[in-house]
Amino acid sequence: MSTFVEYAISALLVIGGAFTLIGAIGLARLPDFFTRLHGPTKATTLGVGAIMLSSVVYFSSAGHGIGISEILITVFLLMTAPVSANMLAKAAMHMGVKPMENTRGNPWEQ
Amino acid sequence: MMTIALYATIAMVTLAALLNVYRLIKGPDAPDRVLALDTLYVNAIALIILLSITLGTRMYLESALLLAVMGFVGTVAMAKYLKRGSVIE
Amino acid sequence: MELVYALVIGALTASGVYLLLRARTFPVVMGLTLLSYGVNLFLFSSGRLSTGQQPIIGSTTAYSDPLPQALVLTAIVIGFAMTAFVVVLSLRNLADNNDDHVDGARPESATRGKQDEEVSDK
Amino acid sequence: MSLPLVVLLPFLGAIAAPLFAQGGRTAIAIASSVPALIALAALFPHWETLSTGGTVVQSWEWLPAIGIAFSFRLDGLSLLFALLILIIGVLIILYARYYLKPTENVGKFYALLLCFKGSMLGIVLSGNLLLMLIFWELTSLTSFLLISFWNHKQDARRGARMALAVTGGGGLALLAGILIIGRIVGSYELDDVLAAGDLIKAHAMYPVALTLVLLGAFTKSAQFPFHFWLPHAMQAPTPVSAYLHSATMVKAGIFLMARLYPALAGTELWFYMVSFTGMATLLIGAYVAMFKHDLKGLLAHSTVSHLGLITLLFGMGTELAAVAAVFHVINHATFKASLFMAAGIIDHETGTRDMRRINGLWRYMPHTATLAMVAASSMAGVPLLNGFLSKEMFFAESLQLNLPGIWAWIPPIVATLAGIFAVAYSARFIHDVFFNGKPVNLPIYPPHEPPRYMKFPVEILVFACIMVGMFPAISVGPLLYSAAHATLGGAVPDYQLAVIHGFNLPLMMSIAAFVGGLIMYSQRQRFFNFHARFKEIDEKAVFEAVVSRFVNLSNRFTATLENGSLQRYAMLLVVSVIAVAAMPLINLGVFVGGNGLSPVDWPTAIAAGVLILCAFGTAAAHRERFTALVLLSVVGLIVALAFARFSAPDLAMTQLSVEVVTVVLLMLALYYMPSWTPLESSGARRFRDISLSLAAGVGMTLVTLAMLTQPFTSISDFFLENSKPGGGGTNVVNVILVDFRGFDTLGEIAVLAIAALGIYAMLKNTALTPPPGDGQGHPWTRDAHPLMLKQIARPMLPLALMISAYIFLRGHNLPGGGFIAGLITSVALVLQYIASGMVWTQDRIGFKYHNMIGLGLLFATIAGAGSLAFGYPFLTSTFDYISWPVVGKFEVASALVFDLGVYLTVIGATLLALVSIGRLSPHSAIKSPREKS
Amino acid sequence: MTHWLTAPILIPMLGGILQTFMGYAPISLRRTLGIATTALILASSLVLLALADDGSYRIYAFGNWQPPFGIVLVLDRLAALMLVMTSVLALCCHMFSIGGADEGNRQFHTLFLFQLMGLNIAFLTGDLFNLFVAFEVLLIASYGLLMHGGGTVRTVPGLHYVVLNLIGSSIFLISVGMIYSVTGTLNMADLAVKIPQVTGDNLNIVKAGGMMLLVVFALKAALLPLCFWLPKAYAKATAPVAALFAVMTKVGVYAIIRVYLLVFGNDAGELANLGMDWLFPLALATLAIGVIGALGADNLKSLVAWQVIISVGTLLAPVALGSAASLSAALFYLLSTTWTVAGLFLVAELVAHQRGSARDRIITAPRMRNRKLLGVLFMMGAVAAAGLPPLSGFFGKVLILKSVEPGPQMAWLWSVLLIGSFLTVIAYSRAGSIVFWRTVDGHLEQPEPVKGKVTTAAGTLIALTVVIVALAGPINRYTDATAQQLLDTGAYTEILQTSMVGEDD
Amino acid sequence: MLDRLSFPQPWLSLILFTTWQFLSEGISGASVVMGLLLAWLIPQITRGFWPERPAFIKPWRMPMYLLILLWDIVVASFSVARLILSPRKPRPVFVSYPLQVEHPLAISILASTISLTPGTVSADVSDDQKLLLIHTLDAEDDQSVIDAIHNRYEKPLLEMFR
Ligand code: NA
Ligand code: NA
Repeated sequence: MSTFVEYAISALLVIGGAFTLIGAIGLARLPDFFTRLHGPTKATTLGVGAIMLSSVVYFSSAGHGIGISEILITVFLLMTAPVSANMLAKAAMHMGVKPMENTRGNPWEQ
Repeated sequence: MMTIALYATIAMVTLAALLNVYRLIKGPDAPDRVLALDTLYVNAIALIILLSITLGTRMYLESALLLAVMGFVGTVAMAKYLKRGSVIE
Repeated sequence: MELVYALVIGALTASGVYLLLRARTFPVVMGLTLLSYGVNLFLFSSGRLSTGQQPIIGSTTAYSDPLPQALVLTAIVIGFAMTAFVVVLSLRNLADNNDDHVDGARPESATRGKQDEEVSDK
Repeated sequence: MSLPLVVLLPFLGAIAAPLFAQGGRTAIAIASSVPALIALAALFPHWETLSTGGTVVQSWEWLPAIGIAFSFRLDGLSLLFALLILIIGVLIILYARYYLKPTENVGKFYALLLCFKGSMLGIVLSGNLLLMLIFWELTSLTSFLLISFWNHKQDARRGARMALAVTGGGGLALLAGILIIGRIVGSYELDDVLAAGDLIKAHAMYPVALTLVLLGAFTKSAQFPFHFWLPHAMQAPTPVSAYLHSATMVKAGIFLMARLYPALAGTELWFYMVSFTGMATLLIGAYVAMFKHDLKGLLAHSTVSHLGLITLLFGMGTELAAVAAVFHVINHATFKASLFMAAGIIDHETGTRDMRRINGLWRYMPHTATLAMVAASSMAGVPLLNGFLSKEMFFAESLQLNLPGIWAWIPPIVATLAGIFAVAYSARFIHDVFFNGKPVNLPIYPPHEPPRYMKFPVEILVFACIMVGMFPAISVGPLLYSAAHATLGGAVPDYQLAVIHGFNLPLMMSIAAFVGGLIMYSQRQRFFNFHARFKEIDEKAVFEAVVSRFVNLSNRFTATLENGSLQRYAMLLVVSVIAVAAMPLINLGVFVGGNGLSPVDWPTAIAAGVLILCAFGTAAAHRERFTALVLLSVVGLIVALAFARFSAPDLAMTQLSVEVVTVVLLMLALYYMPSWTPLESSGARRFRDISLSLAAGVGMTLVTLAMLTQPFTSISDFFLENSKPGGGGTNVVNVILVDFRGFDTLGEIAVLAIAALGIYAMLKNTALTPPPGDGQGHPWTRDAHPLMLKQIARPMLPLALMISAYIFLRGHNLPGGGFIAGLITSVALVLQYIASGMVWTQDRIGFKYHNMIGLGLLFATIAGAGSLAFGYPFLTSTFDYISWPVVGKFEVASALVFDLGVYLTVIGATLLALVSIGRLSPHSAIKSPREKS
Repeated sequence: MTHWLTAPILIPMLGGILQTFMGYAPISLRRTLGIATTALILASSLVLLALADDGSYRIYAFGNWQPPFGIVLVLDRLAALMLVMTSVLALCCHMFSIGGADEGNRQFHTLFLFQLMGLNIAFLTGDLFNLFVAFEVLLIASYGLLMHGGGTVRTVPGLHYVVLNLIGSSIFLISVGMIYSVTGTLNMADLAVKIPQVTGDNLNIVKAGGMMLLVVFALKAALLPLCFWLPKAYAKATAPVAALFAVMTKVGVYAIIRVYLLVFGNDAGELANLGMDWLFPLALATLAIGVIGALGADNLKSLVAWQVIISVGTLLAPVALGSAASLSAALFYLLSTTWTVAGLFLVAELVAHQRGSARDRIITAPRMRNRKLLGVLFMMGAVAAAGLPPLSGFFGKVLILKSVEPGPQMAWLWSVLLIGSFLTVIAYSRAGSIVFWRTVDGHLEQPEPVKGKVTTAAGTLIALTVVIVALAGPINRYTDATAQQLLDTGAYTEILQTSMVGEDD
Repeated sequence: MLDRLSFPQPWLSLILFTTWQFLSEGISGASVVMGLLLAWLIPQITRGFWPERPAFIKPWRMPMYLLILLWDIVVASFSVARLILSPRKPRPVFVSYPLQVEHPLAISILASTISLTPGTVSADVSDDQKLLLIHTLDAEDDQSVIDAIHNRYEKPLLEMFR
């Protein structure tokens, strides 16, 4: 494994880890449900995507061939995260979860 | 180098998972919990990938694929339950 | 590691048993599920714990004990079938007795909401 | 062959008799008499042997393991009883011909009577104690049915049950006694037992055996304190009372004492137990008989008294007393049977048995009156009648008892006292019924003589009373001798059968009894007044009260234990497990075994911590159901991760897929359930449950820890070595599932299939009303099938199918396989249901889940059965690498077909279960208003 | 390796599969095929009985894998006896069910046949984990059957039954894990070889596992204090199901006999006769509780359900004693009591059918139809159940009484058994006299008269009690031989040396 | 009948076939055969689930769209990360976005795109599919959000789906 590959993998890993963590921090500290929804849909998805990429690089460089699984997972996450978010937002609006005070506009009646 | 990065990443993802658990337990509303669970699934995918890299084996990647599928279906089902009651009707 | 693992099984058993002893079907079902998690982990570990020794020939140098894994796989599927059945039975119970108490409708449940009332052991 | 024939004939008759019921009462009576007549003829040839003290034994092996044999034995004693049973039996049949009304179920009556007769003959002719016991209990059962012949009468039913309880129960004691005797002797054959008297009496178990046997005898023969059933058995039709309760069944206990006399008698224990019981019975029966206004009641208590007399005689233990006892058996049978029949005639003709109403019958039925008076005189002990003879012998023997000091006076005094009562109640029977003024308010008036042949049996018996009374030596001498010989097991003492033995002390006692009895009767009103001061105990009511008290107690006891509380039952189960596992676990020397602990990594520890937190959280939050469910999901997720962490990729995948299906299932159910559990358990209850749970948890922790740290070898090396060469796959877990232990898997998919079919069936007609909104009162949204979800669900189906195919095909060599593939497909289909609804999806799925389940099971079975054709056992797998042009080399394994069966079953079962629940939803058939077609 | 061993498993399996496809076929076809399948099972069981009677062990190694590695079926006398007992019972129950009890659920015959499959696997398997699977198969089918017939009365008892058995299954798995974690094997013969060699702390682990397994079997067998779920569950089940359930507790008894005589038997070293000192008093207490329950029963089915518990106590007491004589006696009694109790369940159902709203409750009601026939059947069943002569129950009890050696155990067993019989007689005579004789004036809406096949089924089971008496000699010789075979564990472990197909001997 | 044997979803079949070749670790005869089989079989099985043919007019524009999207996701993540980590309180807003695309698939793609890109999550689609409710994490005014989405994403989609 070349040093460059190793650097690339390391970078991807750390970036992935960082984004995953940031997504989680968002989930933990943002003030209301609707704002919290943003962290996982974006940061976490990207973070895991980066880790996937590092895995693809790692295993292909280790001679295991290009892993389709990781790519499938990433595509899958990108496809599903908005739907999950949409469904959860609908659920929250239905349940009358209050947005934070300074939110402009209103959630719809469900 | 890579080992350090790997361990750092594992630490970050684990921490992320802990934060998710915090949200999951704290709530306050059901959608928060489901969201946290969904995120936890995604974190778990990351952990499985990291485990695979650590072990140098691809034997666990399909588990990660399944995590993605199952996490999604679970979240959708829960969300639907919350707003509609009947998941399958 | 073994201690951590053992504590996990203990916790699963304890919480499972506690829920089994509840008076409503839903907690009981959850208790059964928790208990079966504990049981599956226990049965699994009867072949001892190992890391990265998946019993796939050629994928590694040493292999963990595959037999408990096969047993647990069977146990998981059977457990699922049983859980499904008991869940549906709970629904039948609810439908027949208009109550989700494990002992069916009880006269006391008319006064539901009265807290700290011993319902099932009279 | 003749002896078993004698026993068998009545039973055959019982089968045949009802066939003659069509022909009227006469026909059936004749038919019913035939077996007895044949039996008498069959017994006759043996007389020569018996008259010289010989025995006839006819025996066939039956169950040597139990020690029971078809062994029949005829000696003087059994002959005597057999004759009583057969002759009186025939007379009873004749009598019953007139007694029963044509409208009654005559066929049943005669059948039962014959069954009883057969059982009775069985008792007396058995040469094996266990065989005898069988007949013994059969008499209890048949008498139960006979007493309750008029089962529409409450008294009859109760009397019958009481009789059954007492005599049947006594039979069980007798069984125990016999088993002990058998164990001591090593055989149940009478010959062996009778020969082993000394052995038995010297054995440590003798007191127990004796007590148990006597319990059997006393209950059957209505000895105090078990006498109470007999008077109440008088609810039976009179022929039954006459037969069972005077001549035969109650004599079975007496017979038993006589039969086992050589084996058991002659000890102090025997003396005290038997004679005192007899004495008490003699006195109590005689006393109570005096005060009965019911004709049959008087006779019944008199019977009790006479049975006591006979028992007392046996208890005395002298040889002469035994002879007297046997003699009195004959005499009592004759006069008491005739008295019962006379009472039956009176009842029949007047419509009542109440002596306060029946008076002066002499005028209406002099013939019957004469017969009854002779028989009653015999009962009273009037000279020249047979009752006198045996009573004299009894008085004589009562004087011979070697009791110390003043105690020696007690037997003669009791005997005389009982004699006084006997004379008094006999006098009452004669005077109060046939004289004493005019009848009072008789239901049937005026009474007249019964049909001619109804009296015939009475005449025969009364004739016998007189003949024996006047010419004892000629009439009954040989029979008595042979019976006494058999009873005593050899030497018969010198005794004289004379009408009168001269003026001696026994005669004085007789005279005293006679005078005293007449005085007592003349002063009867005083005695009645005296007796009336005591509250009469209605034994039947007491018995019923005791039984119903028992029933109520049992009822309450069981209601307390079996209180219908699952919590209770589950608690008992948990406690049982903790209790049995605690001992070995406490004994664990070290908690950490030889292998020690391996190091912990932080992510695992944290995951474990989260799991523990969420597990406890689920328990703590269980009342808030959805929250608990989310926490439960976290637990499931971490369990899956744990499987991956500890080298089990197949398990991780299975767990993940099952987990999500389970959660969907739970939410499907939760829809209809309250979303919140009320707080129902008291603090104490929760404390108890928490303690139990913690005990269980700590126990499991200790076991796991000990287990994980012990060194270990298993059979698994075989699997690792043979997986590839023998099973054709590198995924050992999969090869175990489809090959090494494929049979487990077959069972497991059967479980899945049955569960789904059961669920389907269970929900078929279930109606559930879901709540209109969620727990906080929000009505459900109308948006059943959100647009985005629907749009993403569709492309996911082909994608998931491909992943399933991938997971399925690689399963034999890499993590995966039929289960996981099946679950992925199922989940993809579930997503369609969630996104687009039942109707939409169902329309597009072109198969029935039932058939899919069947097909899956069939595939698996056929794949397993394929090897049978090649002579290999079921489930023997085969695989080969086939090389095709262009395509190249690839593996074909029969196990893959098996796995395909698994795959199909999993899909069919999972979806059938989920869809069955989904179908309950009121919306399932209705399209949401937001739905675009 | 004869393929006959798989017949009692594969026949119901294929029959059950066939039935799943036939959900919408005419009921007459389903019935015919169902009965035919059950009859075939009986036929194959009889073949196995004939095979087993030579006293040898026959094994069938699935997949041609040498034990202890693969799963084996083991046929011995005990297994054959259980198979025949069950299939005779099943045929009668199945006959009864086609009188109409199978309607209202298209899956009845499927569930019924799968239940038989589970039972037969349990009797034949020589593998501890496969025994678990067999239990699950028969349990899940029994859950389905228990709930069969709709109505609300059986839901709660059914729920209790299911939940308790699910807990039981968990305990079973824990026990298997504990035993495997020490011995590294699942084959019972192999366990019998390895358990005596266990030492140290492993001994305690196996001991705890073994005791927990005993609790599981005790739960299935309905031993005190784990018996209270049974009466209501059985009393509320549809008659043919309840009758078939007569064998369910016997599976627990069978498992105790099989596992505890073989694996923890006399030769098990430190673990010899594990748990048997607990079993004896508990069995007697169970008997006592059963009698009390029977006395307090307020309907015939409850009465019979408590009789099931009485039988369990009566059976397990001699099993706990473990001598050849007591085992033989227990097996003889097992045969008798199973059929009798099942017959009584069916009779109770027939009675209930004839008595309008009074059903089978022990209360006064207008005179029923078919009183004579039903009364005779009930009485015979009661006599057999109470252990009175001349029916088979008596011989079973005498054998049990005789088998115990003098001493305190004998005193206890005799007292409890005999006093129990006495009270049972009272219970039955009371119930029978009220139900059959104590009538009030009144009009019953006349139900359809009892059908021939239904009566035949019930009558056959009751009549079997006479057949047992007639064949008592041969049966007793068989049970004696079975007991001898059971105690000779060395012979059982030789199955590990069986050669596979294609191997040289 | 012939229709029964055809490839009802050629695009789907192509995707499936290609994916299969990746999944099977190297192209071989066996993987091609199997891939063809699946590419035929799966669309056959699932044909009922695609009631209407997707109304793609210009599918070749899709890759470009996806590339833009991928880039935006990366950017989005950074901006969201900054927001999450900054102590400043966000200024969230619910925006009702007037939809011009009509095809349900197009709406879904747009909604997904919005969710994956900077600071916006599609919360709901109105019953009549004319409005999209967007929750914006931090925005000055509604109109800028609407314009940005319309120009960057909806326009290309409008061209693809018509
Ligand atoms: Na009078
Ligand atoms: Na966005």
